[in-house]
Amino acid sequence: MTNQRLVVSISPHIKNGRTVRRMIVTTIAALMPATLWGFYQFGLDAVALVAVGITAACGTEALISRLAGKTSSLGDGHAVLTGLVLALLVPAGAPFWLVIVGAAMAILVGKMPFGPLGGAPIYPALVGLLIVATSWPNEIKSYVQPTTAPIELKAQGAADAEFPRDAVLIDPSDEAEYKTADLFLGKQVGPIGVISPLLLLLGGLFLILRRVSRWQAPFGFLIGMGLAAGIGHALDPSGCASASFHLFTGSAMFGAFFLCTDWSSTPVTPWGMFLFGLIGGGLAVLLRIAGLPYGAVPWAIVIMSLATPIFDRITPTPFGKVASHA
Amino acid sequence: MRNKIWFMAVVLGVVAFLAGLALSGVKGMTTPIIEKRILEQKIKPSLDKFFDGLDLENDCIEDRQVLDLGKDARGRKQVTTLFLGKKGGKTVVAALQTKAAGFGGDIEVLTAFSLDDKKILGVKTLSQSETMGLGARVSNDAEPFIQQFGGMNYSDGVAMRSNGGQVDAISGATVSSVAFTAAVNRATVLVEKNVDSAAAN
Amino acid sequence: MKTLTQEFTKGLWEQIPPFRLVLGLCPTLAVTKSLEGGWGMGLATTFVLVCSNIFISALRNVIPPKVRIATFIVIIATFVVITELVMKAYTPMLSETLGVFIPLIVVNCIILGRAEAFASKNGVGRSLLDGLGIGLGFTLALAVLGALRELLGTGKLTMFAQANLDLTIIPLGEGREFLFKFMVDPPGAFVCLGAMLLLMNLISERSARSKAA
Amino acid sequence: MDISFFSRGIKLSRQVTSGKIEQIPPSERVVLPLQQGSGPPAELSIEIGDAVEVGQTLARGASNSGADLHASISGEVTAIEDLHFPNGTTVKALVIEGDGKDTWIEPDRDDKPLIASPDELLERIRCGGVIREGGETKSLAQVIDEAMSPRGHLFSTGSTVAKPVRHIAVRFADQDPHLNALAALTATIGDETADLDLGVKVLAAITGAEQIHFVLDNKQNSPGVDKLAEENDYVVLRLDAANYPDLSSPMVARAVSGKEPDTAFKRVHENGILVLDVDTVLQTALAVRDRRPVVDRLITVYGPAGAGVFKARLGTPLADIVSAAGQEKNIGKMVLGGPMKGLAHHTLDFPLTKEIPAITLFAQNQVTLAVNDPCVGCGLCAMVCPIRLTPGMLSRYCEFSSWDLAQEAHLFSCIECGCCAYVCPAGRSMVQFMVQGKTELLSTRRSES
Repeated sequence: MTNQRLVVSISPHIKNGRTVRRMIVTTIAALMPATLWGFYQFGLDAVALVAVGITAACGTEALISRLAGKTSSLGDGHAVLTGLVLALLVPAGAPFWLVIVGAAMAILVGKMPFGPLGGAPIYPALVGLLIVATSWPNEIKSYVQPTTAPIELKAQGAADAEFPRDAVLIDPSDEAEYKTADLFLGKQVGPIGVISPLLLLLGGLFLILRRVSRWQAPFGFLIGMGLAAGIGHALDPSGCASASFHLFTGSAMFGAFFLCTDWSSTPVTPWGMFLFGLIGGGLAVLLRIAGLPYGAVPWAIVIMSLATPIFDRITPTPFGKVASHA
Repeated sequence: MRNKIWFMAVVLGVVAFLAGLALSGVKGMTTPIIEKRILEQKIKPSLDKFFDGLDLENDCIEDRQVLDLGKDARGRKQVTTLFLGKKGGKTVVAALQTKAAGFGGDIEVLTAFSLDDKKILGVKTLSQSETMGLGARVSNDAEPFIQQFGGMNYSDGVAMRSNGGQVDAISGATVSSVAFTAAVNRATVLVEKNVDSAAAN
Repeated sequence: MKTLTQEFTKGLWEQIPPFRLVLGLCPTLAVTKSLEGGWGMGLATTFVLVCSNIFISALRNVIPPKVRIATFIVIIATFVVITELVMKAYTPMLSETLGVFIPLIVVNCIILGRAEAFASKNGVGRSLLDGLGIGLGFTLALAVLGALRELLGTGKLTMFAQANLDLTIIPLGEGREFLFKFMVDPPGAFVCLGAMLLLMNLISERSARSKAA
Repeated sequence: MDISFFSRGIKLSRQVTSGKIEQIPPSERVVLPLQQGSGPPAELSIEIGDAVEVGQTLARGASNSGADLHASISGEVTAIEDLHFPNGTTVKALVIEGDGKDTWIEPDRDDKPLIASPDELLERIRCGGVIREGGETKSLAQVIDEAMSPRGHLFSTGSTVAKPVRHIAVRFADQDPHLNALAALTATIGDETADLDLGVKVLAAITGAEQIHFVLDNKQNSPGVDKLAEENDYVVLRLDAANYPDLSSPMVARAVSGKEPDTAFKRVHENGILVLDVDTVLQTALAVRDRRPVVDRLITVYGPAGAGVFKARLGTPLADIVSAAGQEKNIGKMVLGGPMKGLAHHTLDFPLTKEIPAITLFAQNQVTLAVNDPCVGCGLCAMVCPIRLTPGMLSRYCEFSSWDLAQEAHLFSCIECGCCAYVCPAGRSMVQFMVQGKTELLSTRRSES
């Protein structure tokens, strides 16, 4: 027994069993309620789009891994998540090719050039989304009437000027026609996966409770949006919708809980995360008021992502150091 | 010798002199060609469009007049070209090039006027260097912003709606819109001031 | 000492400016929205490069070292302005496509780089070949990049708009236009340039490996 | 959940102690390395072939504060051999072949140690071979010396003015909640608090500390210790050992002084706060009163078959201890120390030294190898780091040799507790990167100066 060679490895010798794959699977699970709600509201078209998005993302990743001669990283599920998030941010009436190009671009331009998981400076799905949204501004607005939305969707195309923003009907004049409760419960028009603030909030809280994401960025984002919209509404009620309207429409909740909490493209320090969210939320409201062609929240988060290295410098004062020294 | 100051000055001076010589030669050769091209390829199609169906008696490109606008803030001479269209011996339409500083540089506009009813017939962006997708939309003739000038009464000049006028800006490109409108407004002023005297000639 | 042929051919592959020297990126990114823009810019640059190389190498023994950069810039700027005027007069559409990037050739680091690194140290013949090779390499690279972006972005290839030589490569039927705007947008330029660099590196890696084997 | 929203560090499952300490009989052959903790090795004071008794001094501590080394069994010194330590160094070690008699040298007992001068007491601690346990292993005399006269460090810019030792904190539970040697020892103390009382008073006399703190786990039931504290006006602190690393020296120091000590270069004890294990305090009492040197060690054996606490002579082969604990079957990996901070060693053929607080065993199917995937940037490490660093960033700086950036990001404050690596989903060997970075920086700085 004395000659037996034992395994030597480094401390700590126990781990909590958390793996990248498991965390991604948890994220996908947290997205499921909102996804299913989207399926219920938009029917088989939505199911097909999501399936196409996931397939395209996985296919592209497999292809590139193969061409680059690397072992495939499909197993960690990140390609599935990317395809899913991309499809959820696209309206149900969008053509298949749009989602395919978006998913392929997300992997091709947003993820793979930056090496292994964790290198991407911008959330890959957002890269794909914004590429297709700027390339085909009309197709990306192919909104579909959901099953349970209380009022009818205006004729598509004709109402293009009414659809200029992140959410359909962010135009403050339309606010009166909706009840805030309806918006919160998911009876609204929008991309497949983002129309139910309630389910997204629950999914996001689940992720936070599972310690997959931190609370600072999402709540910072919501606070930032609420503050910016509240101030804007108080100053000019006809130019800016109320805070609750901004928070419960479009991809606000989705952005807060699933985009602001991405790993590589967002800060990791507590104050860094909070400020990232706070400023990002304010920026999103500004972009909505300014009438960005599509996707105020995604754009705001992309812009903030580029500043992530700066936010990462806001580190807490280490143990036992004098604050001014840090 | 090569390190003497006077030698450096001489070499640099000679090179610069030769360069200037070459440039003035080329400039003299190309200027008429360039002017002709701009008239034929940029102004003529626009004027043809604006004055379409008016059966003008004269060729307004041939009968163009150069207006001296005095000197600008930096003392440079400013000129513009006035195109007049006649019918029955009377000047009925005019067109004028003007420019104003936009977001990325000067925006150069051609504005056509109907003198009888004091209406703008149309505007055309001749050159601009505004932001792609925002201010650069002024060079798109189908843009609502450009379209709205057609038929506008110019007797009181034109101004942005925010300044109490009648022009709606391009959303997201206020600076470009203001500059464009300013250029058009300048044209209206110049036309008011110069056209009668020109017609008398 | 390289042979004269090598002075010419090095610019076409082993020192092809944007991909190998990674110089002149500003025009590379800005004007390669179309094939026409690519080759137009490339040829304009080539003209300036060849002319300035000839003059600088001819004057290399006269120009005092302390004012050489100033002299180079005067010579280069002269040719740039000549190019600009001539293009405005004879190829107006191309000149409009390229816009401000023609005068910006003055500050293209390829030109000053070749003047400083090559023309001011070599004879007229060699400098001419060097300028021609590098310039044509630049043209080639820009044309390839422009063709790639235009094809992916719009499905067309504008050979020479003034002579109506456009080709529609990806037809989608009447009234429908292929447009992938991202590719002709500035970010698309970065992605395509990155893809080209990747391709170049892959090819030279392969060839180096096969040479070694 | 092992990560809390409200506190840093991680939650580990706590081992329930039986409160029993099993004595392992002296073995026939012991190996005693001359190196004990950091610092130069001790200087040999006997010759090969000499007969020795238990407690006889074999080597004198190097410099004037290193601990002495004593024979742990009686017999004959037969050889000096090379011993390979798990950290990669090779050290000379004495081999004693036992005669089975276990005869002790006659101690020079002093029943009134407290009247001796502090210098004399410190010398007795040094001669007794007492080692400060818990944390970086060092001679206790040296630790006290450093605490009372802090020295500037290669990288330090702060002042090195001597801070008097104000607090002594005695830890009654292990830092790593998997281990339970100290808890078991505390349970056996019961009402026999005379040694503890003496040890504390000796240390207070040497250092002039103003306040003594007893730091216990909040699940520990120790009426004797409580009573002693009450009689002497000591402060009793109860912390949650399950919240790792709340019982580590910096955290204890914060708890007792209300101020965070500077952890850079591991010099918590130079902040005027001395954190010591109860075991060390008891050894101090024996060393100054009975003049009984340290010849054995309390050790937790933690493995697939459960946990147990043993007392064994120094130099006993670990294989003997493992079989005494009934854990000799199906061993895939052995760690010297607790699972969070211990060093793995490739063979059981290694003697028990003063540096080994525990043996952690893993069955073959429990052995997992480091994955060391690239950082995904999830930020969990920054969430758990008790020192409030961003270990993900630091480990990347170290991985890509950006030493200066690492130093700017307070690399030297890292206490190597392993929380970051414990939660890392990419399986990165965070602590390794930190240690490598520190080594690299120190060696370049040394070669420069």
